Amino acid sequence: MTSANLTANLHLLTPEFALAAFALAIFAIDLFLPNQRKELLGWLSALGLVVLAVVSVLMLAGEKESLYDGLLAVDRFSLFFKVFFMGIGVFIILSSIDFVRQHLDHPGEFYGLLLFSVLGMNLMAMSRELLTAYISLELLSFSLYVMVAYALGNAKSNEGSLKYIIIGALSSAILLYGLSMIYSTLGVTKFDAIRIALSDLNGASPALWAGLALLIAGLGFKLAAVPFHMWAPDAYEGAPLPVTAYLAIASKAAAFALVLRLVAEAFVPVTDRWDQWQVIIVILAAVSMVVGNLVALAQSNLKRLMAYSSIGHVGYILAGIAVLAPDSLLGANGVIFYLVGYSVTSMVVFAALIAFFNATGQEEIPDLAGLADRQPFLAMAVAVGLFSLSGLPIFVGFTIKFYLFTAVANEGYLWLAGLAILTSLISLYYYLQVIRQMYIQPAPAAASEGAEDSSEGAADSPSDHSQPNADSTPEFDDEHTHTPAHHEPATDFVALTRPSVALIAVVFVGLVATVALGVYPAPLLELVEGASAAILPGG
Amino acid sequence: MVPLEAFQVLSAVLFAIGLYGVMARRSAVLIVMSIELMLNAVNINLIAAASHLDGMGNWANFDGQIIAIFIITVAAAEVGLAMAIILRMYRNRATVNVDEINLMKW
Amino acid sequence: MSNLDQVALLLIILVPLAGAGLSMLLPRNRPEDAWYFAIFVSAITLVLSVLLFVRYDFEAGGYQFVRVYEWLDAPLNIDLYLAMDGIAAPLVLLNGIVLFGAVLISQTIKHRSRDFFVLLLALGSGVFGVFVVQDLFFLFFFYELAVLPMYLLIGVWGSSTYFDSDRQRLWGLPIRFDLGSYNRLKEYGAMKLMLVLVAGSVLIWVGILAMYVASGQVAEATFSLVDLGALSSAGEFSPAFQTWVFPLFMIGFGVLAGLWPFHTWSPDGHVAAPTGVSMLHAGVLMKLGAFGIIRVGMVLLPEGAQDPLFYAGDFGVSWMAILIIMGTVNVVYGAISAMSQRDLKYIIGYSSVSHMGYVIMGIATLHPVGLTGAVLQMFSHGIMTALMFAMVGAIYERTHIRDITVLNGLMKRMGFASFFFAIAGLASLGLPGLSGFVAEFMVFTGAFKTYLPLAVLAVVGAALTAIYILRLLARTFFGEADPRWEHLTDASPVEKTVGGAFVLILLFVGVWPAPFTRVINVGVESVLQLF
Amino acid sequence: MEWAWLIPVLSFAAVPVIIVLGRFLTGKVSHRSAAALAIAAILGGFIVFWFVFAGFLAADTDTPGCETGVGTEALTCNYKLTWFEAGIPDALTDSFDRIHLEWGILVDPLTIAMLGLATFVALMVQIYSLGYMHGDPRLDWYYAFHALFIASMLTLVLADNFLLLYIAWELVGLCSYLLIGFWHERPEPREAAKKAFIVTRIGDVGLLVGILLLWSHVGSFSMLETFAAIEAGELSEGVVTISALLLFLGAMGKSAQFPFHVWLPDAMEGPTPVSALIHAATMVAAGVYLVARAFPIFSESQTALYIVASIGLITALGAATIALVATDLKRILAYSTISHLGLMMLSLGALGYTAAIFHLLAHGFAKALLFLGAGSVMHSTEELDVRKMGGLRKVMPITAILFSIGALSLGGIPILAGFWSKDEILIAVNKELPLIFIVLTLLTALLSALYMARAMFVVFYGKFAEQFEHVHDAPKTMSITMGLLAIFAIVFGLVALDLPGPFKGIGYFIFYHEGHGLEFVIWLAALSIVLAIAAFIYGYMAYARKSVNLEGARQRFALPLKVAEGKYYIDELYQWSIDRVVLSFSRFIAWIDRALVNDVGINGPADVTRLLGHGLRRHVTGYVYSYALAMALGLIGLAILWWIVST
Repeated sequence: MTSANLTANLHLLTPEFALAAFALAIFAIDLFLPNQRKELLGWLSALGLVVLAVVSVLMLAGEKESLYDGLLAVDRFSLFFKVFFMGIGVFIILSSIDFVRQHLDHPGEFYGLLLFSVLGMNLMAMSRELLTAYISLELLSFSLYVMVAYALGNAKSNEGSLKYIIIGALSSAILLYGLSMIYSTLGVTKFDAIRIALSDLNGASPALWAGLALLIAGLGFKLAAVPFHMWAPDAYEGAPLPVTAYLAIASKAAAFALVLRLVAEAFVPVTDRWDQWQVIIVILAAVSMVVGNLVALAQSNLKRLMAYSSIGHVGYILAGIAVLAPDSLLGANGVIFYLVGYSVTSMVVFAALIAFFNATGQEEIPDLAGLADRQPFLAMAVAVGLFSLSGLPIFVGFTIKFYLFTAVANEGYLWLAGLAILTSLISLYYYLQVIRQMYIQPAPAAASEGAEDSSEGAADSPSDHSQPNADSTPEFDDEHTHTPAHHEPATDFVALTRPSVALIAVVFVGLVATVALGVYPAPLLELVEGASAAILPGG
Repeated sequence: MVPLEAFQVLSAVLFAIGLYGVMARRSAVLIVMSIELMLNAVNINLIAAASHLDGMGNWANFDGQIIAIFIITVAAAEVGLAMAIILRMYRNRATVNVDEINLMKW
Repeated sequence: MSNLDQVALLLIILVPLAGAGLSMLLPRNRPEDAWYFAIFVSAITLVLSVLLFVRYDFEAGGYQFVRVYEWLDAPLNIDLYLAMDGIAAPLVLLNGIVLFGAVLISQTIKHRSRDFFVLLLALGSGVFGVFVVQDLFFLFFFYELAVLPMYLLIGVWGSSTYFDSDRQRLWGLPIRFDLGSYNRLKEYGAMKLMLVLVAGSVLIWVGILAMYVASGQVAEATFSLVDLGALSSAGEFSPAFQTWVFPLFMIGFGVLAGLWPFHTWSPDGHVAAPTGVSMLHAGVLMKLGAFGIIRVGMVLLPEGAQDPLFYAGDFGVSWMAILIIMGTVNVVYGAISAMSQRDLKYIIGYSSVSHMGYVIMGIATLHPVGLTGAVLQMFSHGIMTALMFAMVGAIYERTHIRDITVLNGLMKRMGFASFFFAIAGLASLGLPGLSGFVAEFMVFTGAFKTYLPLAVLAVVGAALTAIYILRLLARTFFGEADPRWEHLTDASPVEKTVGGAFVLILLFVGVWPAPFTRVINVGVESVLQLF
Repeated sequence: MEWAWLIPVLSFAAVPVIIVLGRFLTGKVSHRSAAALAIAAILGGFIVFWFVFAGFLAADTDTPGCETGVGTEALTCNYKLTWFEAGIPDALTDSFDRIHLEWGILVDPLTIAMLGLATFVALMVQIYSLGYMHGDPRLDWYYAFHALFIASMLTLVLADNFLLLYIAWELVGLCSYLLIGFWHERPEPREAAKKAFIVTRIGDVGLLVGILLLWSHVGSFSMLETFAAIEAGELSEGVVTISALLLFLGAMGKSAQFPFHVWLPDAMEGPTPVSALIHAATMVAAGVYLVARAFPIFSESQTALYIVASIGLITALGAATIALVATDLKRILAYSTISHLGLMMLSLGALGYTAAIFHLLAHGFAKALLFLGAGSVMHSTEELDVRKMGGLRKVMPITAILFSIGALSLGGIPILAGFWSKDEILIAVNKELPLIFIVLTLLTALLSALYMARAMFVVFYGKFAEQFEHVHDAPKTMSITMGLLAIFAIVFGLVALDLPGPFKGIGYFIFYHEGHGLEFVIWLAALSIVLAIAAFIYGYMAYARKSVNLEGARQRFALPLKVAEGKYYIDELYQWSIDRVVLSFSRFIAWIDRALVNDVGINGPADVTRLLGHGLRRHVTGYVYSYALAMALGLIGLAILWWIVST
């Protein structure tokens, strides 16, 4: 190992440095803004992320460098994910502005933490060494722990965060223990060095198996793969909705970016000698899709439903990870494409749910009853999103599933693809239950609406209480005073307030992307192919 | 010189004790402490490995020590964060007993 | 005109899809606008489908109007490969007709009518797509697209059915079994329909992946039906492989074709659906399943279809033999079930199950005449059942009753509706001179040459059809004018138009089927060359 | 002769015109135009028939399209037109891979005879209906159905291939359904129509199966080709027998042979002219026609002939006994029809081809006359129960005379048509079948004369029933048509004689194998004459003069009488089996479908999945330490798995 110039090409990290500085700047600006102007921080953060994304593309397009003697990689893979994460960041910020104003304190830190977590994700996509990976992962996780707990007075939020951090810390211990075992048997922690060590290895020792098992378990937590998934429903349910969205979309994608690079650079090239990792991941994938989708059947809380459903989706993506192959880009393409498609679709669903929550303060499935009459656009968005998640055309959900499952089948795991398709069928059932509430069930009459609001307020902590009504329009309040009391109100429902422009924009862009990527994914797939070619030798 | 296996066994035992603590303790604070124990097990493992890597007990590879230092730092931050959240829990619910912290389940 | 030929197939998919998209821009509060616009769009597709059918050159045969649009290049190699053959041509025409009819009949949809037509048009687009694509990916894409809108269409605009307790003697013995009071909620019907159909498509999907993987082992992996077909005829797929993949397609598509015992979604779904949707669904959508068995299963896996799995005596039992047995069960079982139904729509629903049995039988005969009959039966049954649902819808709209023990003497008040229904009923019991006879007769012919005992059973099934159809006609339409129906009005002009047009089509096909058979023949011939 | 297709097509063409006109015209105008169109169409057909007849008599084997028939020396002319094809057009492998369907007509003596009968009776009935159906609100539909009915019947007799025959056959069934149930406001006609359609449909299953069976061995639907193949011995004897019996099944349905006869008496619920048409010339004749048409098939199988004869005899005898005790005038006639159809079948089974067709024609004219007479009575008195009638000749003399002619003719009184044809049947039966057959046939003939005498004397003679004081005789349209039919009923029998000219007598015109002249067996003829006259005399004594007391006989034969009055309880048996067996079975299947196939087979997996989900969700306990435990277990599991995989 020759000593390298550790500061060479440092300029390639400009976006990361800038992002860190920008996050700090947000903290600073927060101090100077009056309370009613805190919204500006959100817009500013979003704008900053957009600028940084553009800068990254302009600066880094075509680069393929290793920094810090191979700790970080600047290549098409990391660039792709960088832009992707910043994009998610922008959308999450835009959809949380209203929510934060209505429901959360300390907006400045919220946006700042969010920016830091984006930084963590970017680094995860770049890192090519276990410790670096761990530290970027913790940067993301710490931000998330706080964000999950952000609804200060809300017991659920608090509880979710507590469980999240305890299990998170435990899993870091496990991950690190695995790292130490690998280090003690192979003596290296860089991905490509692990690859070389593995290919030279004659018979792996139990310590190495244990180390790799621990490593995968530690990452499994981050992915929320069964059996390391149990924190997910609680954290999702407890977290404020935008944070739930963020957990479901971004943190998962980042973890997968990390796993992708790890598996592709360290394990895949030695598959012909050493393919046990495939079996492990296949098992995790199979169990995840089955358990996630089955348990989701029994849920009544929207966030929890999405949590379990995301566990199911993790199973699908893990199946894609398992079939990464040295000579074919199909698997890697499938995984990345799936991540993008899944994120876009989830973004639509979550943004619409945030808008719904902003207007009503409700998040149980039956609360959605009659949404198609009360706010048709949101209902349509949720329906499209859920159809897409269940893998029906013309939405992106179908295309990504088809692509990914083809990749899985193509590597000889037809049964796994079959299982994935079957569990997609199960998922259709619970997604349809939600759609049924929105489109088929009649909207609640005005009277019961009010009753539900107050009962929920009583159960919740004071900070959440009566928040939704504070923002409601006059006619919304009017409905509370006179109470028509029959049970099949075809026309007699309470129309919801129109969501804010930012939310509508997010939903609309998401919808367009959902359909466009479902119908014509070729341009995106070209980019995806570039990204996967950067991490796979065969590409 | 002490063989590497000895350190590894020590580390494994320590890790197992920590893991047991996480599962057996009911106080959130003690659980966090148990996790710290596990992290220390990792550190022992790392440093021992670093010192044995060339087979002679020489300080040939510094990575292990560096990693350990990082872990200590991160663990400190983690504990701080965890304590803050536990504190918040105490304020909200007046308990840190994880048996009582199950509003959300199934 | 030749320019139109170039893009006609693309247009016929895109026009309804674009129509669906544009409909969303219409104002919500003016239901008529959505209807007019949907009429406009479906009229275009009707014209296109007629044009395609007429311009299909049956002397040249093969695939025509071929256009290939690149969609994804390597490694998946998916193209939007459009082409129409003699089997697809009448079905495209059928969909054009029924879609137009369904849109017209849906005049009465006022609640969220815009959404309704968006979904209906999307459904139509999916059906057209399945018929004219030559790529497994897109075939599946459009197949799912055709299924997707059904949930909402039934769930939102459908109706639930409630059954009173109905204690019956069994075999005339002093044992009574209580059918109990039970409900068939529209939510249930919609959910079951959706889940069962998608469960079928699970099998199809697995089959498609298996084909892809298998093709990758001998050549460049592909989803193209054309390339896969070439590989198949070159004998690149081993018989063992074909034997296990064929049932995936057979059952998977069979579910949508109402194959027994996976048929129960069909009566419940049809009953719950609003009129226009029942028409499209029973009329066209069920044909997708049968079409899929031919286009995918038989073309790609001929050996899997006909190689014996095991021997019963001297008779080698192949998947096709199993299929024809199931089809025969469909025919007889559907007819017998229909006999004891009281709900008008359930009778038609079970009769659809029974009639799809003829289609399945015709396919499974692997006989040129039988297969031609099957395709013609798809067309004939599509028109006939759509007409029946349209008229039942008209009756239900006015009476809000579908129980044939309650309805009576409707002929007096609703002459036109009754007349149209009666004609459709007669077509369904295989009366010569109407389309049903020609098709069923050809199926019988094919079956007689191949599976004689089953063919006899199928003929008996046709006689059973007469029993329940006549019972229905006698109870519901004939008889004294009842004062309860004094207020009823006869079919509206729109309903008369649809009914009259459909009756004329039934008559035309019944009297002069040559324009259809000569087109179907060439398609069937090329399929059967593989066997 | 090629223009014979015009005969049905004229009437077919009238149907849509009548229906469409009926939508645009109203009231009387539409009725008149409908009647005019239908009558004009059938009149046109009748005229064309004479041209065809003349053309046929003039034709020989040199005439285009004509040649000597299969299995017979009779001239057979065939003209056809492609309808459609299916299957592989070039038929590379063998001809079973395709079907080639044709609109074709076959003109031979049998066809000519049937054409004549059908067009004439239909014409008479339609004119008669002008009076009988006067004022019915749906007269336009009535005439449309009528036209369709007769058109289908004419197509049936003209068809040159089995498929076309089947098509027409089914259309005849449909029209009978529509016409029997024409007064659908009342439940009885509705039920009767349904019964007629379904019962005949059951027979049709046999017919269709038979046709397809023949096709699957011959490769063609053409009758001539099929007959040629059978004559050439290409089909095994078993196949010939089975297909003959299957065809006969269809014939049994249409011709109301036991046990499919039940629909026919009920069919009396239709308008009386319809009954006349169905029973005399069209529907029921179709079965006999079919057997005659397919005679080359039947004649190849002794078994089939034997069964045909037996069924015919059973039907004839059974129906005759019921007719003797029936009380409804139309039902007496209905059972008489069944009985005579049985005789025709018997005759065919006894190789009495000529006799059967001759009897078909003779019976057709007489029975049409009788039905129209009964219709006239009913039209005037609105009463059908013979027990309430008596001496009606006083108020309706024309009807009485005409009805009597019909009854005497059918009863087999010499010189009248029925005598000649019945005589031929007796000769055939005597020649071909065992002794028991001829004995029972003679018994049937006796009964036949007896019930005709009963009907005639009870209604028109004897003590006048006072309540019919103000009843008038039939209107002109009705009496003229009846008169014309009566002429035929009287003189038609004379065609049995050897005549000069191109038409040498029926034996040289309609025959199987070869023509023959009048046959006459003195003892048989004498016996039948004696029986017939004795029956009528006895009838006069018992029913008109009441000089014979029937009470004693009634009491002595109480049980057989009851059974006969109960129509041998066959209807009840059917009713029971439909209610208790078929419908129960159907309900059972429906229940299976719901409870087993759906609720268990389809809902079951869904419920299991849902339950699984509800059970599985418990594993997320909400306690953070159990999450840690799960992680630890998962970890150990992974390690073990890894170890297993790598060793």
